[in-house]
Amino acid sequence: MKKIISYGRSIYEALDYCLNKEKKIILMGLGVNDPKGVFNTTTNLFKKYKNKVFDMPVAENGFTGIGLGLAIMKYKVVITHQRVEFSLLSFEQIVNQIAKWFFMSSGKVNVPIVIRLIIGKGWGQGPQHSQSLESIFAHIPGLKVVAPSNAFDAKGMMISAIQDPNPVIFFEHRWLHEIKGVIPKKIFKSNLNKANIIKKGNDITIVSYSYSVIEMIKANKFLEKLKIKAELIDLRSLKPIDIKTILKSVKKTKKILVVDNGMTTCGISAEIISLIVENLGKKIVCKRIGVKNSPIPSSRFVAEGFYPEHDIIFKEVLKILKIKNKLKLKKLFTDVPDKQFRGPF
Amino acid sequence: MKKIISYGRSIYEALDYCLNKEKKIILMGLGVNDPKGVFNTTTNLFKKYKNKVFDMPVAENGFTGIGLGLAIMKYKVVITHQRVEFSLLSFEQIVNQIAKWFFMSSGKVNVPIVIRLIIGKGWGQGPQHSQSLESIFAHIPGLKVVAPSNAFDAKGMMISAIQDPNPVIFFEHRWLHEIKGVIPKKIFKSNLNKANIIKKGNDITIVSYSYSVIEMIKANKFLEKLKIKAELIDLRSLKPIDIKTILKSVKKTKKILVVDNGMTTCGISAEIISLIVENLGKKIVCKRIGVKNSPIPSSRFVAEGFYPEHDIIFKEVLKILKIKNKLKLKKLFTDVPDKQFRGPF
Amino acid sequence: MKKNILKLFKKMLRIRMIEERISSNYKLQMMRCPVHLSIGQESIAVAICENLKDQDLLVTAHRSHAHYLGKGGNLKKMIAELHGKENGVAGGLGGSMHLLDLKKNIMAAVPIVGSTIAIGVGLAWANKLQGKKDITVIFFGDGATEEGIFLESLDFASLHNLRILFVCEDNKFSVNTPINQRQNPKRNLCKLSEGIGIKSYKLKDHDLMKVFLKSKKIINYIKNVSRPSLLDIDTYRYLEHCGPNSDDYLNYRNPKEVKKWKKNCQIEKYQNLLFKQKSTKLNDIKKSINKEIDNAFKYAYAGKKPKKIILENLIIKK
Amino acid sequence: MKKNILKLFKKMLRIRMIEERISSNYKLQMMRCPVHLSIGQESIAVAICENLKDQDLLVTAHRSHAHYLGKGGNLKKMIAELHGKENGVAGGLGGSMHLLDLKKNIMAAVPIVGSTIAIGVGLAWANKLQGKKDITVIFFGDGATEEGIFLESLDFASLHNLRILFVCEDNKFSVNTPINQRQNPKRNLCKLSEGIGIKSYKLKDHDLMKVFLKSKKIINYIKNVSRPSLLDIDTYRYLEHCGPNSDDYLNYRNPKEVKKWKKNCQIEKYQNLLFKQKSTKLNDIKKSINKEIDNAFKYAYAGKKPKKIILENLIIKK
Ligand SMILES: Cc1ncc(C[n+]2csc(CCOP(=O)(O)OP(=O)(O)O)c2C)c(N)n1
Ligand SMILES: Cc1ncc(C[n+]2csc(CCOP(=O)(O)OP(=O)(O)O)c2C)c(N)n1
Ligand SMILES: [Mg+2]
Ligand SMILES: [Mg+2]
Repeated sequence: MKKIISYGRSIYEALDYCLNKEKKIILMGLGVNDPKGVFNTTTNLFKKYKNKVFDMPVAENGFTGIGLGLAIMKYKVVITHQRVEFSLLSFEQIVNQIAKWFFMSSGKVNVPIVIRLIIGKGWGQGPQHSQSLESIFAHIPGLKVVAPSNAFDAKGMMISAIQDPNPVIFFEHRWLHEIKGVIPKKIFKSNLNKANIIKKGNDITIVSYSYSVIEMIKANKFLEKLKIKAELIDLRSLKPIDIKTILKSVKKTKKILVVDNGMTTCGISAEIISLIVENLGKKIVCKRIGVKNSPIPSSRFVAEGFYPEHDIIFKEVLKILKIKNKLKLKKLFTDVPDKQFRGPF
Repeated sequence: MKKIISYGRSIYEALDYCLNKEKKIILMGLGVNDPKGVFNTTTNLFKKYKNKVFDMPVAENGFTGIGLGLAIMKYKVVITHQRVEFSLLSFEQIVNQIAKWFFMSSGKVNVPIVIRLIIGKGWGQGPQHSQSLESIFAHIPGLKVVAPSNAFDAKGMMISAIQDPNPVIFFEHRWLHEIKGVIPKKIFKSNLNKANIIKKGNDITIVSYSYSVIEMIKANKFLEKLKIKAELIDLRSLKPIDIKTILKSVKKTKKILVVDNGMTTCGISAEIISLIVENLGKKIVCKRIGVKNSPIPSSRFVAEGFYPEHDIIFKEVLKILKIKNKLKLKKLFTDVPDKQFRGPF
Repeated sequence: MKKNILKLFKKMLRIRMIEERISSNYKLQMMRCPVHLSIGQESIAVAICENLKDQDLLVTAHRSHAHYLGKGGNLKKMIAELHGKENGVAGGLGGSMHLLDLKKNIMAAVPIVGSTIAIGVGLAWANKLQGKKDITVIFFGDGATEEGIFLESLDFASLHNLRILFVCEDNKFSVNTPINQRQNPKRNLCKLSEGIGIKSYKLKDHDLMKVFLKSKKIINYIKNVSRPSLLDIDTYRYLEHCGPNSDDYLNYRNPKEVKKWKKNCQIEKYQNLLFKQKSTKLNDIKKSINKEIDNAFKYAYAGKKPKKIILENLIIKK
Repeated sequence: MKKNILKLFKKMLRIRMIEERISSNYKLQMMRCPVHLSIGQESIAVAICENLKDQDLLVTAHRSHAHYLGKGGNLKKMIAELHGKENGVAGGLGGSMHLLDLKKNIMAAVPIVGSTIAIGVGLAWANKLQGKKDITVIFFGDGATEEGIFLESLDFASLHNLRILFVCEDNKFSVNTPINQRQNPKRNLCKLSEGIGIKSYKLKDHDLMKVFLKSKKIINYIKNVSRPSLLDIDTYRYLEHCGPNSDDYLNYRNPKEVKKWKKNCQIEKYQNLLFKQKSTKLNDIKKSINKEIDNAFKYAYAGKKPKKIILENLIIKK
């Protein structure tokens, strides 16, 4: 039995399920009790689960340490940030404490913490509300980092993340929340360390994750028109990276374009390319694109070109395959996730 | 005219020079007025330059924002952290504010800030005092990141960093402070974006930076015994990376080992390898090693193997060159920088 | 005195009308950036800025329009900024959340809660180091006082005897989260701040003239004694936290509370005080403000898109 | 009463002797990790921990030995930890800066200044959520009260009515930086904390029995009223900030101040009070403590090096 729900609703259902199932669990963060419920992912959960769901003071560093304290006391903890940028205030707790607690206590204390980081984009959010920053978390040992791109993965991975004994950084892209997908009616879990081959193909491997998967799929529609058969991989897990799946694919296609959802410098894409080269030696053509290595301007007139959108992906693939571009892609303003969107967040 | 001074003294002299030269300059940080003077890099400067050198409350995030305020008012600002870990408390200010200020103000306001981050190692400092973390800073556009490995570069690059109109993250490895080098008696400056070829060679390129350069040079002594001619490159600047110099070298040697001073996952080494592959295609054998992707244990008995020390570099090179190891390297405890060291920091 | 009141009223009215125009024009989908409107809270910005000199410095946060305009920030360039145009205050790169006008010493607005508090302290310290007597005003909300950087900043201001006026606009909400979910009722901001060694004052009413007179006194104290002070003022925003609309339908605020504050509307209060009904003078004032606003929007519309080449030059590369 | 004093004195003496042994053995270069000795400050840990039950929780910072020992932490395993051995409290992975003993509810020591304050609040919240009445004691220094997380943590403890005793050991220094370079003399920690809504008390003397009696009262209040409290106690460390030696030669502390505090040494004071000169009883006590310490070091020496395979299992991979 299947149903169609949005990514945001998937998160909601996963939280609802875990809040109900676990005796010791806390969902916390700015706005979790807000009627808007963190883009409808937590709406009214605090009414249903008294003493399990708490709005927070504007004190990210403090409440992250407090979350760690709960986890030490065997609580499962889910922390929510409406933008990844706000979590930087708690970076000390995440990097020095949470990521290392299990190790530092020589395995005596697990800290089951999920930190939800929402990536912003569009509608003029500008330099401080539209960064991705996945790779700085992936750099830190002790953290698992995931970034599902669809409703199915969102639900399964959120449940797995909460049930995981160790900290998981859970990236959600704001532009995914409204996108619908088919998921089983029954409860299910998903691996936190497996990439997903979206589409098989022999000509080139394209790897991406989070919202950029949507752009990759869009780009592929145009590639198909040119009879190009790309193998599309949704990374899903950024740490650990499921390098086996990627290696298998590139052994076949011999070419890869990594579409980074964040910036490329020391990014997830750099890690993937390095892993390929180290494992397969000199056999594969590798290329990466990602968010421009720059702060993002607010003005919609110029922000657009800063992201690896489908037209850019399309062009890059043609370049790698040395095919002359015959299609002209027409793009509308790309500062909104969909036509219904009226701002501001 | 030349003289021999330590790396730490070089930093001192650079600070002394700039404090004297600039009318509007502030040196600030925990312990800058301490008689121990941040490992003897600031000793008594506050007496010499009243109203230019200030010790700080234990409030890293606050005083970093305050430093930004000074910079907006056209002060040159040097901020000091005795361990890179402490600066994570100010990561929001560094990433969201300082790195983006010039861009956000559409070029109206430059923020000339140098942030000195000291990397710890050894003597059981354990998980929270011995991280490197260079790559998370290098990931952020708007920051320049440098990590000199010797007294000459330390002085020249510190002066250039302070005179630079934009923010520079300046990594100093604690184990470099006592190491002496030859520098000109006259004031000089150094580029912030140029790698340095320490030694020419044709067999393999080895790239490293910061303290790992010392280990690379040690390893090379053993390689020389085997008649292996490695080209040794000291990266010096981690952002931007002087990829030209590296490309030129690997075009010749066709093989590279990148010795990361930090962890490899999404690390500086991943960036270098990706740049090589993107630029030179399938021609080069690439390998990276670095700090183990794990928290660092305090116990000296096990901490040792966590760093890319000379024996490990040596073995890796032989592996790449497919040469059987004939030399046995004998190592003593490696939790001290030198025989004189008696702990604790 | 009455002339003075009129002057302040006009400024307040102007800000209200500008914000209302932003609100009504927002649906045109041309100001495509988040806006945090100050409607309801204008009296504070106007009253305090009236006591400032041009040289005095100002920083603020996401809800910055009233502060920017109160301190004399350029209207045209602000509207252009909201439209993402090259002729905006930040070349369109910042949008509403990153206003600045260096000519008026409006040094920064930044939407990360609390961050400008420290930056403002740094500005004030720079002034002190140079022997300048100008003061720095730092605006922030009740939510921002929960951030650790608030403590760190006040501590430093106190330690170095900086000429700073900290202004907390306590509208009882952080986004839609009421203060009682964030702070214990026993918390007392002024006492807290006094514990840091900073003279602090509470106003339970954002009455235009009360704020004006109180802040005048405090600013004199700051200048004379060369010490920071804090002023904590109760106030209320009328519209949604972010965006152009009302959000009363969400029911996160007690309708009685909303009503109470709207009854205490400073525009209405001083309008009634200053003008008879159907005052032609008032109409003239409004007309002239409307014309100014029209012009500002025209200026914004006429602005060019930012050039990519300029952007390239703003990326620090070397 | 006298029996009680004797008991407390013994504990204090034991900690002092353990720390002195660490200090004198440090030169053997076998305890290769940073140590922040509590010598001079032991009375506080002993007096407060005496009022705690085993179930009560404790967290502390870098200067943790006295707290760890005061709460009953395992001595052998602590010494082994300092030697980096597998039989240490954290398998040798943490060293002196990361002590814990879960059997005694010593939940964590962490050397990032201020970080455990929030973590401790989280522990206390977990207890409250489960309806447990145990209290949590959080030890920190004067420097830590300058970190923003201090405000954020106290605010939360106050908001949620948590049973927490915050203990500030005010030794007037952060590393070698005196308090007057970090805080305005007008700053008043108790007032600040009261502003957050937390009952707060100052003791200008770390007298063993004064701290004991005061903290007893406060802990009763915390339990009865279910609210946090803060106790701020002046104290002094004798040796260098980090390491086994004296650092008086650096001259960062006023020799008069040092002398004043050493004259107020709690060990000497209560030794004089309890024993005649050349007391055999005192000698017996010392002997037995020395034996315990000898054994602890033997235990540490006999410990194995941590196994690499164990380390591998501690790295979160999946
Ligand atoms: C560090 C950080 N956390 C969270 C947010 C999200 N946020 C934007 S505005 C705001 C409200 C802050 O409340 P307050 O300071 O009282 O200002 P007000 O909106 O009421 O004027 C919040 C939480 C943010 N921008 N920055
Ligand atoms: C966040 C952070 N900043 C700086 C340091 C360096 N440091 C180690 S101990 C210490 C002193 C803190 O002083 P206080 O809290 O008074 O404790 P005391 O050493 O006096 O017991 C400092 C600054 C640190 N460990 N963590
Ligand atoms: Mg508010
Ligand atoms: Mg202290």
